[in-house]
Amino acid sequence: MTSPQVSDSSQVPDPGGSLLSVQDLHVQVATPTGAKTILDGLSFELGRRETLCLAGESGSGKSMTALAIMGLLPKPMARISRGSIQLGNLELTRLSESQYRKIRAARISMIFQEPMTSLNPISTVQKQLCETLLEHGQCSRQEAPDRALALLKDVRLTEPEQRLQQYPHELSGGMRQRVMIAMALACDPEILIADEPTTALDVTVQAEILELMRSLQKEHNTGLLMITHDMGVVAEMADRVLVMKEGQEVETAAVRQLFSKPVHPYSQALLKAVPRLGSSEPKEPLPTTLESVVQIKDLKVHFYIRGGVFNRPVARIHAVENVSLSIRAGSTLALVGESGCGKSTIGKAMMGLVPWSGKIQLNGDSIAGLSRPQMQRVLRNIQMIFQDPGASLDPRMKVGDQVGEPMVVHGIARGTELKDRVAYLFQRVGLSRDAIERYPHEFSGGQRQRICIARALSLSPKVIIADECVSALDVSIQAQVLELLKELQQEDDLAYLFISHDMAVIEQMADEVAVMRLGQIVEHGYRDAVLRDPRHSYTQRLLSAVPIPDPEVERAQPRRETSAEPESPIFKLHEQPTPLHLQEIAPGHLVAS
Amino acid sequence: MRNYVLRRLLQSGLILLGISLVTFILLYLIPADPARQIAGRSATAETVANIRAQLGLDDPVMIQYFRYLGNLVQGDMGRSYLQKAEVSVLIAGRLPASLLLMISAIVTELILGLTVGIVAALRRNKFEDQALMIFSFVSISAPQFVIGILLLYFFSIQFQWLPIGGYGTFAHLILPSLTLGLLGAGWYSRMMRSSMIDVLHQDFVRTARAKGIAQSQVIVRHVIPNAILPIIAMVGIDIGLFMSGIVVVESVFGWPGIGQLAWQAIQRIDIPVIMGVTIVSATAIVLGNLLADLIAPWIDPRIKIK
Amino acid sequence: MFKLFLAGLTGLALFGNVALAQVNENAPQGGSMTVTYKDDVATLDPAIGYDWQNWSMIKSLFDGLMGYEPGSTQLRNELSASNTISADGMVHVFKLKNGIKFHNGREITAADVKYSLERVTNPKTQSPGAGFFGMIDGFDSWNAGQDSGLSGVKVIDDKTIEIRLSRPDATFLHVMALNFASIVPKEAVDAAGEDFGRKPVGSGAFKLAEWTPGQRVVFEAFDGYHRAGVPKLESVTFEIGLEPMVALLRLQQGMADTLGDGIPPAQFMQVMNDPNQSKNVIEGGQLHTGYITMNTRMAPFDNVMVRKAVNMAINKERIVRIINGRAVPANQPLPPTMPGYAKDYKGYPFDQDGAKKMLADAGLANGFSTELFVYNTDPNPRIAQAIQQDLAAIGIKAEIRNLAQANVIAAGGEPDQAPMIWSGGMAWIADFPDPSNFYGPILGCAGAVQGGWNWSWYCNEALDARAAEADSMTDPSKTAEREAAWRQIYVDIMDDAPWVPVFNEQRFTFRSEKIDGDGTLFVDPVHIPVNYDYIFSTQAK
Amino acid sequence: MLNIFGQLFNRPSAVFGIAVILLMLFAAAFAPWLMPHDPFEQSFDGLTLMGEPLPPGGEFPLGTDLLGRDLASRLILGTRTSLIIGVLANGIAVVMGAFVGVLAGYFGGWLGMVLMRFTDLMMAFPALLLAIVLAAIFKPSLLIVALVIAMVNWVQMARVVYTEARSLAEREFIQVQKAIGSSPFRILFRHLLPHLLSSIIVFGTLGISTTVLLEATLSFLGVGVQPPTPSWGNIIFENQTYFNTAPWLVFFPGVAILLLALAFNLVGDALRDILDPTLKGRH
Repeated sequence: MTSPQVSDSSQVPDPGGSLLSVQDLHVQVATPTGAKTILDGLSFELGRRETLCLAGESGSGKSMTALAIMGLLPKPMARISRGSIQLGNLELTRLSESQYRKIRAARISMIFQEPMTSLNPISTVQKQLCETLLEHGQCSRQEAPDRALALLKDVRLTEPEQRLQQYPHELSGGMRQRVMIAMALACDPEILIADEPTTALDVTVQAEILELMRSLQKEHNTGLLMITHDMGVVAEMADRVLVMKEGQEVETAAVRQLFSKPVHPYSQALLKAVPRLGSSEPKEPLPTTLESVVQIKDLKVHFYIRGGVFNRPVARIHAVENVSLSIRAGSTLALVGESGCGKSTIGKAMMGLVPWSGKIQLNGDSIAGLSRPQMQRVLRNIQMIFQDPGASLDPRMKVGDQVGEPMVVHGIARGTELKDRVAYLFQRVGLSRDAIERYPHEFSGGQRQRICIARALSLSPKVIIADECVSALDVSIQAQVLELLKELQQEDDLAYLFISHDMAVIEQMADEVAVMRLGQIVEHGYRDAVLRDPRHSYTQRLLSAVPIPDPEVERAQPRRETSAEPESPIFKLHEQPTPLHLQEIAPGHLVAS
Repeated sequence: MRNYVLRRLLQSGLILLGISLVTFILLYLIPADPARQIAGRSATAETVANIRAQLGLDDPVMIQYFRYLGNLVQGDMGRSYLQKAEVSVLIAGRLPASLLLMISAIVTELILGLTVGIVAALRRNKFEDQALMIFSFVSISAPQFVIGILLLYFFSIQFQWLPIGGYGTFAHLILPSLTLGLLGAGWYSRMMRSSMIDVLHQDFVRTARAKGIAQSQVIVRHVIPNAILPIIAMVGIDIGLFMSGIVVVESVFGWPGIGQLAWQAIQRIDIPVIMGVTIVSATAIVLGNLLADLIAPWIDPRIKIK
Repeated sequence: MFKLFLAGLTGLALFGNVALAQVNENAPQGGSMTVTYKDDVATLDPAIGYDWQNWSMIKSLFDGLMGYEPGSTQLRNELSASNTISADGMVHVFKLKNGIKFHNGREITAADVKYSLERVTNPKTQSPGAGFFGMIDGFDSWNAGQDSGLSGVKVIDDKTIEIRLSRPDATFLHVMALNFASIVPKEAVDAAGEDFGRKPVGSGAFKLAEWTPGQRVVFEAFDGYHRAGVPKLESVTFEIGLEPMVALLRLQQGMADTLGDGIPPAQFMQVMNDPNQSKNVIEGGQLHTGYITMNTRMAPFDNVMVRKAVNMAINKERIVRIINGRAVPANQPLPPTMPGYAKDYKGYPFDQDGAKKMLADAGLANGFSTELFVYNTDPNPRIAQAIQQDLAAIGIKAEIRNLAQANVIAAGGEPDQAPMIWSGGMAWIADFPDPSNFYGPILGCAGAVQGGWNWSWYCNEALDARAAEADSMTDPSKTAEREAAWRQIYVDIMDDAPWVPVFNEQRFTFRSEKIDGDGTLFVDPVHIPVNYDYIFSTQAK
Repeated sequence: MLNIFGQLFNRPSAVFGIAVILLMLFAAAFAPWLMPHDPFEQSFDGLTLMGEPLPPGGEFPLGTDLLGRDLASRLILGTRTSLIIGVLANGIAVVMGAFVGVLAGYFGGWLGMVLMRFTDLMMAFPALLLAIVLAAIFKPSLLIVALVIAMVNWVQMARVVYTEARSLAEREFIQVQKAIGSSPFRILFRHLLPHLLSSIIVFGTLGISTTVLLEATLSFLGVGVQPPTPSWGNIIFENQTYFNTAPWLVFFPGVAILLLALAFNLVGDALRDILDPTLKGRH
């Protein structure tokens, strides 16, 4: 058992006094094998205008803490078994449900991680906002729509009048999170709990939302309890940090102190694992003599939107437009860009999973126009690892069979040979032999990704496409998986197409970087050239939006976009996107003009 | 939207065309000469031949089919061989009863199924839940015919609470619509229960509770409207299922609908009536499906019609 | 010159059972009755209607030249005041009554008679009854669509019509009493077109007041009816769509007065065991025979021994018991109430051992397999199973083919499809009370053709000739002789055993106490089932 | 496999279902030894003198039918037909429907369009008509009934499977299979079908009771088993009008059908939960 390392709290500014006080909180959940304690003696205080971050990896009990404070623990499985939660002088743990209702939203509000699923999909924004206002008697039924509009303006949502009448699915992720914030602040609560509020968002949007929360906190004097696994976000937002592990407090400290001098070994390990943009050693550009295993020229992937009486195409999505890339043997090309920019589509095109045009050469052989059986040959040399290891494994098949499956499909091995090879692959990705006979759900996320990697390796490919392969993992696991990928690259001379939105991860992995936006490449070059000397405004914006896991670094305020909605890659049939021309501004560094 | 409707109507039209063709050919294959049936037992061979010629039964089947289609598009479904009356009149006379029965069966199955499902979901794993789920299993498993007869036996004959059959008042409607709706009610109660349980676990329900809304209000305002969606989407498809059930139910309860008309026509192989009922019921089914797809985006804004 | 003589009405009585119904001429007029039916009324066009349900309805809506005494099989003049037959039996002259009117108020003339007869025999009308008029001169060419009318029918003057036959036919007057021979007004037929069956206009005791398809048909008394004091009832309502069981309950609750479909078999015993109810049950004979046909052209039924063996194998008593005794066992084609019935004929005994022996003699000691076709509505499949068990007892393994009516009829009309058919549900009910009516289509050579109704495919040319001869005895004085001729024909047919006559159905009707009238009116052998014209309401004053 | 049975036996409802199914299989297999009377014998003592059937009790434990045959024996023998139809014919329909649905759902495109439009067509198609035509053309047999039922019942299954297969086809682990280079055959049978199994089971068991009665309707129209061969459906059908005066003739076979369907539904429901780990503890 680790005992919490309490740092000297005299350094913590506490201007407003304590709003919320959690003492010795224990939460138990019922499991088939008996009660399990998931919060074990947690204590903290939250002051007025203070931001306290609960940091920790998945399963550490962060969200449970938030739900316990809100009185929203899933009943009847979970319950507070001991401890107190005091809001001012009010003991929350003893409140009846109806008393609690008066507290929620009025005095403590909460916003959740998934803005998509946290709003009622079949209710308009206005209805959902008004519901909160009316429930707590903030205004009359007639005034409610105006108040709702005012709230939307407060959270700086574009075209607020129109937004009121829209449904959640018609809004982008960032807009939805703004609506959530508006809803949470509707009754001007004393405390706002934000549970991973930006995890599901693109990095530029994340920056905007964090900025919004900061400024609203200032305006409303709210105490902010922020739950996040992202140390970058912690560094940017927190006044104080409480590091949690397995339901216990590991360390509580002022943010600067924690980042500069973490006391507890767990905090140290956690911080060490965090990828930091700009922290890598400079890399030499790849030797130009290195031969390309993949060459892509003028790749286009278009999807059609159909409609009309005869379901003919009426519009075209230019998912990928005139992309030319090459990957050299044993090197890593990173594709970066925000969601929907077409980076994954390139990977899928290479695998023959989407129809494409242009030219793709693998080992000098063109794979254009190959039928599925012909593609099979190609697929021996190119494999893919997907973002979500949980989703990319068949939940009803033993993982050993799944790892061996490509070899069966390609007729490489069978019988005992197959078994030996699978065992070898498991060993290579650092999994024990007894894992072979188990099912995916019996593994953690990191282990699952290892299984996926083992599967991708089973054909001994030359190229692996890694599509956001560590995004869903906790930082410590992420670091391990990245390390594994690097090792494998060195051993097998693998080429990676590394697709990610995370600049810090890309910096760790890439030899070359290509930045994509709306289906086109806007900047392309050696890693250090692109990341340290970004020339295109979009690249610059992406980089500046990345939260830096260092509270000492004051990040430049992100420029607020005039329209929150990015341009769209959808064009009418007779229209074309404006092609970007890449200019070589330095050897190997191409920038769209 | 307009294009979508047009496209779907076009597809529906093709489906109906297919059904009419297959039905027509099947009827042609039945070895029961309509002319002989019309002519009666005192007729001479000449009379029969004469009638055949008049009805155009000597023509190749495709010619007969196109002639039928040609008349059909002008709203003429022909005349019953045995009743001589226009098929459209016969059907029009019986359609309202069938529609009434079908609508009240849909209402019955929704009210019953949804209520049971909601209560079971809210009292999950408690006694009420288990009792209600046994009810739903039994109503799914019990054959309609038997349900109908048992309902009649108990409610009409033993207790004499309800009329024993026939048509006209609300009391007449209760048992037939219950019989027709019970299967769906059992099915929907299970769907609604699991749908409710799914929705209860969703984030927006937590959001609603975080707003300080009472649990009962959360259920009414957020959970039920969302949980109902997949069920509403299925109601249109029910019409197809009802079409087969309606034959059974109408005959048990003496309900003067097209089910009985169809049954009589099939028994006597009255070809124009069979054709007519087939086309009308097929149209109802196809339109029901279309309607379900059109209603879906209206109640669930996430569904987009292209 | 024809030697004319008046055909006295009593002279037309063809058989002994002449006890006329005790029609209460003085019964008060007024009141109403409700009749229940399961199926919708098909049509009320007298040229088309030919089923159980509409036969009696049409009888009340329409009249022909001839009719029957209420509740009996005794012919009488209906719209005709008198009729005469030429000595050779070839020319009939009818005088219309004076002042008789259609429901639309127009007086009926001889031209209407001609029109009506030509309409029913017109191939365009597609009447199932056209064939009955085959004896009228000019029928063949007109019915084949070649003539401009029935040449044998001539309008002499407004009130007189002459009908010339192409062959003497003793049944002619019965034919003129058929629904098909009803007199209809041309203008109404023209106006309604093919929907005349939905908008019937006749000259019967009732006229159509309302028709709601699938729900009800209402008749109301026709003021201008040619018989004074008839009908007794103000209106008759036919409730449609009521299952027999529902109908019975309604009747028990006083919501109906009689059951069009009869007492449901399932409730029959319940009713009969309750003295309060059984006193309102009326039983009557019917001109009906239920029989098994054996296809004489298919082996082994081409062997008369086999057919006789089958005749001996069937336990008719038990079959009657299965249908709760609602029939009497039969041993010959004609029902007992039909003139020409051979009272003394013993038929084939029920003797399964004898039957087995006979099969053995026929070289089928080990029996054989065959198929028994049956119409699929209760109780026919049950009866078929009883037959099946009896056949099994003598080694015949009969597979049952349970089919829709039309399918059975179609199979019977093919020479090589149905070895055996149980006729139940499609069985012969006489169109008119004359022995000849059981012969032609179902036992004569004329019916033994593809699509015909002679499902045993029995064709005996000698018998055909004798039948023709019997039918040409039109002289009323030869009635007894003609009857004897027919009697012998049927007995001789049984020697060839193309059928197993199984039973003659008895009709049971249940009436409420609100209506009354002689019992025969409720089981009228020609008005099948009910003669609405003379039934009266006990509540009328 | 053993594991699945082990889990089934932990659920009282499934145990009940399995017991009923086993009992019925037993009755079907050993019918000749179980029947108290000859099921075809129109016993003289089986009817009253007025031809009424006998109520349950005495020599005939469940009473007699309208021909004086022992109802209990007929029910026991009828188990065979009803099981064959309810389980086998329905099973064929389930397999057909699943196959069509999975093909249409996985491949989509024009193949999916054609298959699903064909499904729509079949959905609106009058099955009874088909029965009459077949009755007139073929000799009646259980096989034809099974075929007709299969042709009618697959439609619902196809729709359900189609919808699910479509969403499954979009799932990442299926995409992974394509990336590996697996053949469509392999993807369909090794990866899609196991996921569809629970829905297939639930919807498959749902059709049993209607199917057993559909057999009676079809037989009535002359397609299927002909009298005197008993099936639960035709016992009800033959005697339906007597439900008031001889309720046992409808009640016992009705209960038999109900039990059969209930048993399969309960087992199916339990299997669904067992086969799908994500449902554990939620339903």
